[in-house]
Amino acid sequence: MRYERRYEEYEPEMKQSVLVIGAGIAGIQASIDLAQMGLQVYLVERSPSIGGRMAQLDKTFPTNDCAICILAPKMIECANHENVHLLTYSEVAAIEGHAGNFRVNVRKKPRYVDPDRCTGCGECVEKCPRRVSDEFNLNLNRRRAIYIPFPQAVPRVMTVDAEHCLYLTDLDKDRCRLCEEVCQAGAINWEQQEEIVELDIGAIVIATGFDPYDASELEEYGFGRIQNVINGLQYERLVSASGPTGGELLRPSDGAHPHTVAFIQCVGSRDMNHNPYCSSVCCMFATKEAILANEHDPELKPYIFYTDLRAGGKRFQEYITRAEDEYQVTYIRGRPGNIGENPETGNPVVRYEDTTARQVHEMEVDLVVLCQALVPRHGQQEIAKVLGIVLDEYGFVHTPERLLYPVDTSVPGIFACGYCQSPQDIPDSVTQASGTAARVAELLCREEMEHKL
Amino acid sequence: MSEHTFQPRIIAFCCNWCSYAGADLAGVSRLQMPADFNIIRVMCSARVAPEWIIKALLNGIDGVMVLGCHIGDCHYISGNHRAAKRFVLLKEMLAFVGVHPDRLLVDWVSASEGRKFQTLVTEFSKRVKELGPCREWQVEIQTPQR
Amino acid sequence: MTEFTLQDQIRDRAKQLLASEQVKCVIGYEHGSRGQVRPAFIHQINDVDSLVWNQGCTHNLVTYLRDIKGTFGSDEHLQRVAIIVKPCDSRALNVLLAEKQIEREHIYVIGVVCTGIVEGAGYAGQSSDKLQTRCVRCSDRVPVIYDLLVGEPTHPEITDDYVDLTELEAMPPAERAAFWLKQYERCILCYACRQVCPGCYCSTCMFERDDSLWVGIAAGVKEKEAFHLGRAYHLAARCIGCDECERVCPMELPLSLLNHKLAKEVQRLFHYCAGDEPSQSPLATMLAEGEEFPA
Amino acid sequence: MKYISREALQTWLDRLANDVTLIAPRLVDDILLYQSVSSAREIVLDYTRPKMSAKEVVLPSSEPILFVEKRGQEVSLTEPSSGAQIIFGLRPCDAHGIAVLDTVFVGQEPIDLNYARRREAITLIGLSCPQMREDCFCTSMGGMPNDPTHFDVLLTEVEDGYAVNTVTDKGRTLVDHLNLEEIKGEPAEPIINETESVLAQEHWPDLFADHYWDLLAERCLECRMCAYLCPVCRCFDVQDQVTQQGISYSKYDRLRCWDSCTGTNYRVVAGGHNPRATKGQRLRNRFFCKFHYFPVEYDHSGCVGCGRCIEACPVNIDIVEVMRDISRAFNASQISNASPDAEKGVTA
Amino acid sequence: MTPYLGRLVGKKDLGTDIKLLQVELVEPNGKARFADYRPGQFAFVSALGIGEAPFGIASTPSGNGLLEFGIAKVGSVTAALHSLEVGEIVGVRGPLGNGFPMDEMKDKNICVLGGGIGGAPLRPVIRDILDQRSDYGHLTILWAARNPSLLVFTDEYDLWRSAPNTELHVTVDEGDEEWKAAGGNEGLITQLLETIAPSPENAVTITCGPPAMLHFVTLTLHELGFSLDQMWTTLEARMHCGICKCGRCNMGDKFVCTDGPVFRQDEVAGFLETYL
Amino acid sequence: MSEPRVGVFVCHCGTNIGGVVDVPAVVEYARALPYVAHVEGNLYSCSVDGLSSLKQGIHEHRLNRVVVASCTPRTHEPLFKDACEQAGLNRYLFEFVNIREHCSWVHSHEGDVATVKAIRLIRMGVAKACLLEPQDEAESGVIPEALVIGGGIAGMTAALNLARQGFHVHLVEKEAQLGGRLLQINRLCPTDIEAYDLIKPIIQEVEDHGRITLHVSSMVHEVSGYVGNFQITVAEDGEKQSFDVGTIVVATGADVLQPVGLYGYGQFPNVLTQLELEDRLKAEPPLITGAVLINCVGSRIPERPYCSRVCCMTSLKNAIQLKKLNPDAQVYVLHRDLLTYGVEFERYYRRAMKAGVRFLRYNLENPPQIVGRGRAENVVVWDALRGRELHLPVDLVVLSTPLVPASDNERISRLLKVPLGESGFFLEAHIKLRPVEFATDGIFVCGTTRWSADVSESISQAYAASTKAAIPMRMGVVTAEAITAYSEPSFCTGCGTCVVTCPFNAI
Repeated sequence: MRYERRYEEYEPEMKQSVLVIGAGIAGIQASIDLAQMGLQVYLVERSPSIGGRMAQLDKTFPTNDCAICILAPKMIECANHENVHLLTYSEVAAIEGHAGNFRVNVRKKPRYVDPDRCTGCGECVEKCPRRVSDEFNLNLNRRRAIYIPFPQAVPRVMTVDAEHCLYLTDLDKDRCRLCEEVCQAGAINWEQQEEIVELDIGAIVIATGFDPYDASELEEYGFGRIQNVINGLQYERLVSASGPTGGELLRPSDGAHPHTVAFIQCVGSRDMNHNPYCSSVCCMFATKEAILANEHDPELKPYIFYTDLRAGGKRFQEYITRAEDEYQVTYIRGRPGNIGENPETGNPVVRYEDTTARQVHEMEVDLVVLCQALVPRHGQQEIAKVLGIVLDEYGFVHTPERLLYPVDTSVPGIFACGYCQSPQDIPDSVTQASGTAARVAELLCREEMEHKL
Repeated sequence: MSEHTFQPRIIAFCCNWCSYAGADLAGVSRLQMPADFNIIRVMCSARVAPEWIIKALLNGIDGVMVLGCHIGDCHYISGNHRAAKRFVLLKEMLAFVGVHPDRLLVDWVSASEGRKFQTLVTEFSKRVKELGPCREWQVEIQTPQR
Repeated sequence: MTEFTLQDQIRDRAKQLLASEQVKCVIGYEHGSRGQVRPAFIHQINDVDSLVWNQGCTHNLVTYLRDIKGTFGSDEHLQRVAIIVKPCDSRALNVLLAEKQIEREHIYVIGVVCTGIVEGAGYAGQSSDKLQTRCVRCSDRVPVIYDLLVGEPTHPEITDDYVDLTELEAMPPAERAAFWLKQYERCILCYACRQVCPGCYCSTCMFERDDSLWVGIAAGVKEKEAFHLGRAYHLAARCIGCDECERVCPMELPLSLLNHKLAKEVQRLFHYCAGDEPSQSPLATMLAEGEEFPA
Repeated sequence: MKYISREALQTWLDRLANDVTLIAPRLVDDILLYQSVSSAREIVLDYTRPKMSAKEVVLPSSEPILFVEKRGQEVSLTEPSSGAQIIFGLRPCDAHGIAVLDTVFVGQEPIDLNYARRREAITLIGLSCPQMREDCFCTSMGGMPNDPTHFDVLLTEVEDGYAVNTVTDKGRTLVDHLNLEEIKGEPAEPIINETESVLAQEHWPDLFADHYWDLLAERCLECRMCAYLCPVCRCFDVQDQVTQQGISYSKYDRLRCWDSCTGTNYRVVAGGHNPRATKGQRLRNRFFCKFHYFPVEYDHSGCVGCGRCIEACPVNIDIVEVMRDISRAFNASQISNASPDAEKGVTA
Repeated sequence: MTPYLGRLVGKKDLGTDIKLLQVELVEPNGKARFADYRPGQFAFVSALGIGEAPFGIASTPSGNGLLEFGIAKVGSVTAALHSLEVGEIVGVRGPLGNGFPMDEMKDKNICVLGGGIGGAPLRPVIRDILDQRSDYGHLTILWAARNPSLLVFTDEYDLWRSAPNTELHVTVDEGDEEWKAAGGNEGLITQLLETIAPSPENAVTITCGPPAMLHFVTLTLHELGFSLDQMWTTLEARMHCGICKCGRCNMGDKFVCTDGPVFRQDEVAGFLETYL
Repeated sequence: MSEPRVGVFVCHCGTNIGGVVDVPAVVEYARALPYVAHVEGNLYSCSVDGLSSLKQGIHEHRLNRVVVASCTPRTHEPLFKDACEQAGLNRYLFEFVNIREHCSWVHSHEGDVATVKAIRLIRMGVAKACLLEPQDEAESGVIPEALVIGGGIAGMTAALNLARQGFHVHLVEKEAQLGGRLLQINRLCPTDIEAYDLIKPIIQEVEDHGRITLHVSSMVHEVSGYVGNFQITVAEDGEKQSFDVGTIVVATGADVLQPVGLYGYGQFPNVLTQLELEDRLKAEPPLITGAVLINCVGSRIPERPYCSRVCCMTSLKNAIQLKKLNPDAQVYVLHRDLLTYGVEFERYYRRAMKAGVRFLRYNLENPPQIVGRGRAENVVVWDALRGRELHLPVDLVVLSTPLVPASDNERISRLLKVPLGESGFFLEAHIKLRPVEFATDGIFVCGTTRWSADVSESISQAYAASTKAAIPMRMGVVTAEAITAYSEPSFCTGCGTCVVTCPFNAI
């Protein structure tokens, strides 16, 4: 309604193309839907591969579906769709214009690998002498300076990490170039330069997702100080079959199998000192992670420290019941005051008040998983500035008429979906992503259909 | 064939959606395993007809693996349910006619379980090796007639 | 005495049905040559008195419905067939109903309470007083489906102990394999077991397709075994245990052993007994909510 | 006539088993079959009739008739060879059956070389039946329980041994060096059943369109075992089977295997048309073949009266009963041509 | 039962899914055996490794020395034969069957009725007659098919038409645009037959086609006054030996392979309707 | 199909395959396989060079089947299939053999063994390729009209969006009035605007929209057909009307549990449900001094285990409303876990606390008691934090009850042949990634009929469903994958097992 009027002010010729920023599950879903609607989609992703956070997850609640198994086909479908143009390892540099007619500059960072030649065979990776910590695995292990972020990455093209490459950083300018030597496809190209791609765009969808809140901000929990205190995403990688331990649950200090694991909720969320909002997904992912812990070792006892148990989604409460009944998950209401470390064993010691029993306890466990708050992606401010959209006080994309237009940002023609606009889980993100496609179609396609009919 | 040189012939039916991807992951992860199995990709574990297994085991194949998605994950919603039921019964029947039930393995491998795939193949191969040849006939290689 | 009355009831109803043109044919039993009983197809009232019922009525007449499938008239004037079924045969009707091979309204079912069929029935000079194995362990003396029930229902307390299987089950696998191979070697691939089976109604048996992918023309023991195992499996959770396949086998293969074994396992795994209800086989359905992967 | 003692017979059979493929009645899982034996001990002498006829020996249920080898574009064809075989303990009806098959395969030009080759190497040593089984009717088909006609050698049980009737030269070469004694008394005459009357073959065409066949066929299961057990039924199917195939080298076998006219698809032509579409037409062919077509074509009945099909038919289709029905009906001229679905061709 | 080897030397389309295969025998034995064969005789052709099937010989010994077969693709063997390439080896077994009694037909008026692929075994009859044109009376050829693409030997029409004392009539059950535009006959062969109405006087007919066609042609001829002993037909049946051994091809007491495939109608009339 | 002429292309994949498998030996072996007409090895079959030599091979050797032995079909199959198609070969005549993931990589220390295995795999691939047949992907048209069942906020949103996109929409509502549940609601959190103000213009637009055909007081009576071409019959007061649509959106909403027998409901006149309270708030706002709002009434209990997501917020919203009417009133919210997820709701929660609403946690073992004579006078509740029992004087008790599946769900489920989940709500195709789709193509779901959702979430879902519904209509055709099963008439016995077995109702 509101747009009905407003759009008519713009020129009638609507560009039949959409820029999607961020290729996580929301961006991918939005791209697929838009592409299937017949629009040209430019999917910009900052990292070398599409997939986003979901690719890092082991399983998904409440069905324990393997995350990559259900995501990978979507990634391939998205990448293979003739209307989708992937711009990975790229960032939005500048935007001008208005709904129906934006002009967008996308900066393509050099990979130093010719994507048409690279077959993704990975021989260069084996030869690369430079090891750097692996952000895909939350720095739990090390990758090489030429790499693909994860086995199912799309596109399956190597990227030279310019910050660490011995050759590019001049650390070993004379000798290295081993990747170039072994590459029989001749795909390594040191001459590659940053490139600006100019696009004419009708509408923009932003789906940049989240980052984990830096739990070391909460000094009392010892993250970064106590080895066996890790965050939720690290835990996902630890239990994942394709993670650094091959799916074996081993704690960082000594590689031992933990027998008790404490999951702590609301770490930095619902906390006026950090993030006052609720991250929406932690209750459930902690439950899932606790279940996985027990699945890995039926003797393992998981504990979940929570404030309010928020299981409002379909089949969520049942999932929690199953966790308690079948996977020995113990839920303790209370927010631990602090976490210490047993210097001999390296075990974290959780101090908490059991609010239902009104007693202070100490619990020594083998591993603590902090279910940290989730915050908008770093760089969100910059993107907002480029796009001219308003963010709320926490940095989420503001949706001014949230009730009726849940995916419309403050700028007409720019839409937002997924975690970047409000905390939500995968189904909600996917729903919003598809929803943005409907809104985009309303903007860009109506004329065309009217002619057709 | 003497005990020492016996190389079992194993067929592994892998469903397109999960277990084939799991086998791929095993490959990507360079997980080593015995080579005496051949993978046949099928769309679903339920696509594997019991007759195929019977025919295979009677025609010189020493072990058959049927790998599908975990229950609940089936791309076709309920295909693996049927496979689960079907093959447990087939095993009983084969056992009854003297084909050791261990020669048929039905299990679920998700796309992230490369290591599980490796373990299954390795152990199955070992087990079939222990069991020896399934049927002693001379194996003919037949090309299907068109 | 009982038999006499049962036979009379059958004849009476057959007459009524034919007289009222409710059915065009009554499939029952008659005396054949050499003291045998054999299937009879009664089209005319005059012939009704040749119908018999006795302990030699071993044939499962449900098989014949396969031949007349598709010959029924349109719904305006239903051309029906009456069929005489024993309790075991009646279960085959349920299987065929579930698999849409027949429609209930096309078949008038005369169910007979059965006290068991004697061994050697169906063959000349072989009749004995001993009941057939299937009858000894039969607890369903009343047909599960009928329009007319002939005889007094009895429900003897018998549980199938599968005693015929124990010996084989106890054998070491190699010996068991040898046992079966020896049996299959003898098979002449006449396919009588298939032809007599009410559950084997495929218009083209997959084992006899022209592409010879399943059973080649070279009748080796492999082919024979593949056929028999395949057939047995096709009948898993469908075989109602009439044992006709074994009766008709000219080479006396113990075919019903395999069927019986499968029935036992289906019972154990799925708590299902073929033919009890006109229901889908558990092999065609999903696991129920909470049902574990059977093992 | 000569005579062989039981002991001498055992020794002789042991030697035959050693020298050639000796096929004789033996028990396989309690079922009596003509199968190859390795010693005389395995042979059952006291029996009435094996389950299967000896047809399998002269016309195996499935046999290669041609081997094809292809190297590049060079093709070579080889015919199979066949070794010497002796069938011992053959009953006269089975020998009669082989004789009928001989008429079909080698008695009429062009001869079937494959059959001829195999048959050439087979010697038949018979054993008379002391009496006919209830379902036997060989006498109605021109045979006798002690008919030596179709054998090379026929043995007939006498006290302490067997009377040896050497019929052919082939038999003579086999028996000659045995040093047999002259027989003391003549063997007893066998006990025979009443002879059935068989409707003369020329009357059969009148019954071709009769409804009788459809009624008879109602209970037929089309199981085909009657044909497979029959010593005379010889219909076969031929197919090629690939045993090895490549661009440079391929091997194929051409196989033939038994078939039966009672099977549904027996007559289906490549286009899918089935000229013998009903069960009644197929079953009718079986009886017409035996009692009309065979006599017309080969001067022989297509039935030798062994009774196997009577014994085995699971639904009591009794060939003797059929013969009686047919004769009775013909003689009483009661068989009507009223059947509407069996209309005759253009002459009608 | 062992075929002679032959090389496929020619392959051309006769119609939709109908091909003419030309085979040159490579072995002297085979050549000798096929030195003289009669119209109406048939032979088994093997696609090695797939199987063999019987086909009426569509050539005459007087021709180019090649054996020719008109083969419609209906099953696995015919499909395999269709897919063979020139130069490949096939097996040929024959000549088999009785063939048409050409001598008996001398001086008579002859009406040849062919339907679709059924025209193939009739071609040698026509050729033989045309070769010795003066030995025979008037020749009427009725050529038919379900549709124009199934008419065989269309390239020989001119030859037939131009022969003395010979007429050719063609019809199809259903014509396509082109056919209609050219004014081609439409309708069943029986209708054509009724129109042409050949006289039964001193005449014989030769028919080959599918069972239904045979049946109705026979009825129509009967109505035109032909008696059964004036009608000749060549029949098709499933057979595997061609030498009266396999027992499959009987029609009553006759065997199609050795007593036939050519029959005078009165010999088989009782069995004809369904080929029993 | 003519005799197979198979081309085999064996990839070295650099040294990935070539370093382990003896590719030249494999190539030699493949030459001897039946029907193989051409074999070559490529350094990278998937590279531009490799693909062009594949296409060239097809032309030069008249290949009618192609086998590529390289890596996994999961990523590269489309690439090679496209190449085949570009060379004029039907894409279904292509067969992939995986000799990298399934061979060289997993047997990398045993080159000989891996070579033998590669040979085996290729032999299998060639044998299969010979049996391949060209396939056509069947297409059928899509009627550019949609059916939306349900005229609540979700249904109206979907209908409007589709109409604005240019599609014709049939909107079926069983009541006489559009608006659904929102008609009963007073205000909406978090902005506290009046619900009617929100929906009034929407109803207006729906009623006025030229591309929306309204069927009020109507029920969908019959549905047949499949995606792109559904035949619909709608009954209005017994009068039937039929039309065809391409896609269907189900937005039939949910019911609210009536808490009969719980907490004195039905016994005391001053024990109300939230809906009843909203009604009062709209008509004659009650002036109260003490109110207790109890959450999780009838939910998260064994017989109804789920949390209904929206009731906590309703409770908070109405507590604030009551507090607004009388800032001195004692307003308590008794809850078990407060579901104020996300940014806005958590903020709203803090606002309620600021407004003076008191929150007290109770547990299921020790639920609040309502005492009084004739009317509820006191609520007795155990305060775990203080460790004592509280007696709260009340003149109003409000019960927050969950949404329950609409009574119509089963009928619609049968009508559309789409499944219901165990709790009675509709079951989506995939709970994570296909939340608004059914497994049956062309039918979609949104709003509370799928699961409890607030207004904003329902609208999101409605937009999502309308996207999904628009896609086939926009494409104009639906293409069935050629791997679709078909029945071979000559073998089919009509037993119907396939019909029962197919979870997609495709047969």
